[in-house]
Amino acid sequence: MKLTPIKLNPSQMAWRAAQDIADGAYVNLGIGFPEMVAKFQPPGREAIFHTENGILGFGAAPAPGEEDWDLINAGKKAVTLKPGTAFFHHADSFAMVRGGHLDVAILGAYEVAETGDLANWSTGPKGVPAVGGAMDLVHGAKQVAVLTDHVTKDGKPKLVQRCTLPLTGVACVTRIYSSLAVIDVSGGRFVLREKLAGLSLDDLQALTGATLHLDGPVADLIVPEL
Amino acid sequence: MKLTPIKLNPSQMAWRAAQDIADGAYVNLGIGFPEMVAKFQPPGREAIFHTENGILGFGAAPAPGEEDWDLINAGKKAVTLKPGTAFFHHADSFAMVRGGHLDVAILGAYEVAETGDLANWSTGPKGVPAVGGAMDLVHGAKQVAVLTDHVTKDGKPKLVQRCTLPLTGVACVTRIYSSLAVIDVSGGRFVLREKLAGLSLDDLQALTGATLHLDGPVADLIVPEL
Amino acid sequence: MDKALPDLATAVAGIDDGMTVMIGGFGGSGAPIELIHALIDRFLATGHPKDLTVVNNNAGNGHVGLAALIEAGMVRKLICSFPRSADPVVFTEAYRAGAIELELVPQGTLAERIRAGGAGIPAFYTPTSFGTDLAQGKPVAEFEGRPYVQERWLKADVALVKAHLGDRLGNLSYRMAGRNFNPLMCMAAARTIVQVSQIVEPGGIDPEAVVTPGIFVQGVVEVPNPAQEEDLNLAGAVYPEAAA
Amino acid sequence: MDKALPDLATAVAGIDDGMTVMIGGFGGSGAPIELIHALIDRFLATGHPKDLTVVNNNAGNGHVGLAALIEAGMVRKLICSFPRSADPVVFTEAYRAGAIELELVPQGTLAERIRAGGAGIPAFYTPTSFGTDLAQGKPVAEFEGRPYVQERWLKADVALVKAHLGDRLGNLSYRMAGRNFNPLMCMAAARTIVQVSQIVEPGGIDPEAVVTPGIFVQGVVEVPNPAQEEDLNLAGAVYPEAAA
Repeated sequence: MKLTPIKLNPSQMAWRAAQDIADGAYVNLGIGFPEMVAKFQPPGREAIFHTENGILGFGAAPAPGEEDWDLINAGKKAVTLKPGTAFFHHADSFAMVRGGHLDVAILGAYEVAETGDLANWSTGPKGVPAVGGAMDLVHGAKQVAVLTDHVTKDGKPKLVQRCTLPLTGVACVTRIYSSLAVIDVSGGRFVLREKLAGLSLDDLQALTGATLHLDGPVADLIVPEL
Repeated sequence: MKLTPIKLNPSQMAWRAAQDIADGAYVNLGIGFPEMVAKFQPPGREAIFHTENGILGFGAAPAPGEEDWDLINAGKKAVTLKPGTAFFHHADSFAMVRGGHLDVAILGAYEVAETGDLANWSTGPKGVPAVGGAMDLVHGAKQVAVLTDHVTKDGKPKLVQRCTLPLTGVACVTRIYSSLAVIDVSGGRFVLREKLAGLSLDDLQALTGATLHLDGPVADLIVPEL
Repeated sequence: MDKALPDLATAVAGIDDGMTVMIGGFGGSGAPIELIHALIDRFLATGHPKDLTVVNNNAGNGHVGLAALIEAGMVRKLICSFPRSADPVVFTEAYRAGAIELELVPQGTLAERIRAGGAGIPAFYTPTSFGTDLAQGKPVAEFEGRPYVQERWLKADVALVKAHLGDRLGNLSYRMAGRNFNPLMCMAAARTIVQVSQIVEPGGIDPEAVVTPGIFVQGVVEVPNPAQEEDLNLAGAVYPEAAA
Repeated sequence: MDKALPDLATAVAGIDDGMTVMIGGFGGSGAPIELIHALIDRFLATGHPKDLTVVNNNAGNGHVGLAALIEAGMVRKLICSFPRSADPVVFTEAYRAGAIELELVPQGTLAERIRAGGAGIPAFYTPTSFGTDLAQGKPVAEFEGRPYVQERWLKADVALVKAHLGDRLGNLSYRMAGRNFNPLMCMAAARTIVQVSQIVEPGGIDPEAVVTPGIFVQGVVEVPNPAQEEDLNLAGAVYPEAAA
């Protein structure tokens, strides 16, 4: 480890999120950055990964050229079998999701509100809308975490008082792993848990679109170089 | 065959019902007399039998002493495997029932009304009520047939204008195989299709609690000695 | 992760007074006789659990399994479709004496309510029971010109389930029609405890033939050569034997 | 009873203009490419079927399979959850040109609506989409203090399905995650046509491992070594080739 960087890269955000996943947890990782969380499971812990298209307990990506296109995840990327993998159809898969059987779902976000509202499926009426399993995943998982840059590419806050983009779900997000901080969403408030050591609370607040509340000490957000 | 008997015995009723089951039909037979229908499939026809507890395409009863108590029908009687048997859980089993996938369900009856209402699960507030799968079976099967004595042991009509016992289903019965006649239930009326040759229409009407309508010729109800 | 439990007593240890307990099986097929008897043993030793609400298709037969659970006085209410059997004397006497409450549910509705509980569906509409006494007090709605009854999900604190093979991840296969309500109850309970004839290594059940994926299971206990209720009843068995 | 069909042309013969057609698969896995291409062949030869409403999780990829069906101009409306892919140009262009209607449905709701269609459940409640644009116009109800959206069943005239093994009774097994929507669509269509890699004798699929019992299937056609959509797209394939 070296000096804390200005902001975490996606691998580092994924690493941080992975530290909170308990041994034996059932986890669904959203398409994109959240998929990287699987790579950073701490030694000695065995999480079981669920994918919407009907696999529980799949393994890592196969070597190039070894893909079997009947063995893919929700992002249509090839995965592998592990001892104890199970296959099932889509209705059973979403019974797992909607029925509250997942421990953690980790998703990307366009905006997260202090109310826990999430917007991550549509940037508005332009373009082709696509929702996939996001609206199902935000209901049912015991923890719905978001993995996201703290601000947009234009530097605007992604953590806001109220979402302006079309919602994925209402009052559903419980924790945010951002590129600058770890924040719980609780009782309609953002509660700061960890922040980069090189970043003052005032600077972090300035990059956040709603008030950051404190509830006990704020730890340094420390991650390895990745 | 000999002279038509005064009334059909249960085997003969079951035989008559079996003649109407097409090759390849999916059939659920109620507990009791209706179960006998399976024995009388005409040669060259292969119906597929469904049982509520999760078997499709099972075979006849095993020899005594050969029972496997994990391989039973809805009446908790032992059955056997056949090539092509499939097992499934109760929700899938009743998806077959409720979803309209069965061609024929054949049930017993306390009373059948000319409206198609059926009463076959409760003789009233005395005793322990038990419904099983009857209320599900009367919905979904393309044909819901009843196999029943034409009158009660006391000689009272079981085919009536309106049921007096608690209903199993409303407007659900499509055909009745009684000990005296074959009657369709159509448009809120009993339509006589076949009757025993030795029985006059007036005599049959006297044993029936609602008007028997004619819609085309009435055939003789002819069955083998069984 | 290892969901294997060392013995039956451990398997039933967390079941408390007043809980709703789903018990798999259709008649005797797929009935977790040994788990039920272990629960009775605990009640006889400790006085708990009692006042249970039990969900099962039936109401027990003879004096073993579910019938013995009722006979021991542990069951306050039964939710079932068909409380009759070859020898239903235990339930019938308790019911006539007003010692047990009965909620009668059509069999397909019972199965679908349990699945709904496991699938996060709080209510659904079914044609089953429309116009009958069993629809009394339930909302009715018309869809495409046909009337339907609204039914609610059914969940449990604990499910006691019988499967055939199981692994330490909780993956299960069943044996023939012993499947019945068992996979649904695994989904609908906060804590699902399964007796299996054999615990195998992960991968020991073909991933294509896993009927219950491990996510629906919290504990697995091995019971080789489990008893069949019908065999026990044909032999005139009574549980516990001392009560005979 | 023999549900085996002699060839793909026979398999798709009964699909008429304006029908609702469910097509199995999630992306390319479990997608019945050969059945879809046979349907395109029929359209090119006869001008039918057209004005189809297609139900699929996605909207096709590249210029084969579902994308080719859309490109041929046969699809009036698409009901799906995720009309994006590595190369979604065919759907995207048709959608932007107003040539195809889109009904966007959350993936789990899509699966449950199809299952409901097959199971005779006309409506159910789900937490999914509550408070979002996709719940607009749908009834909302509260159960145990939480709000839910009412969703309706989804049925089809025909389902085109890909399985692994099949027998003449219509029993099916699938291959890994190629299962996905296929077993549900078998249940929800008036007529389910299945391409299988191999037709086996009844009993050739272990009765414990039958995923789709034959009652849900009307026709089975053998397509050995079926194409994978991903392989076709990696090779830059276009269907029909003449259009390339």
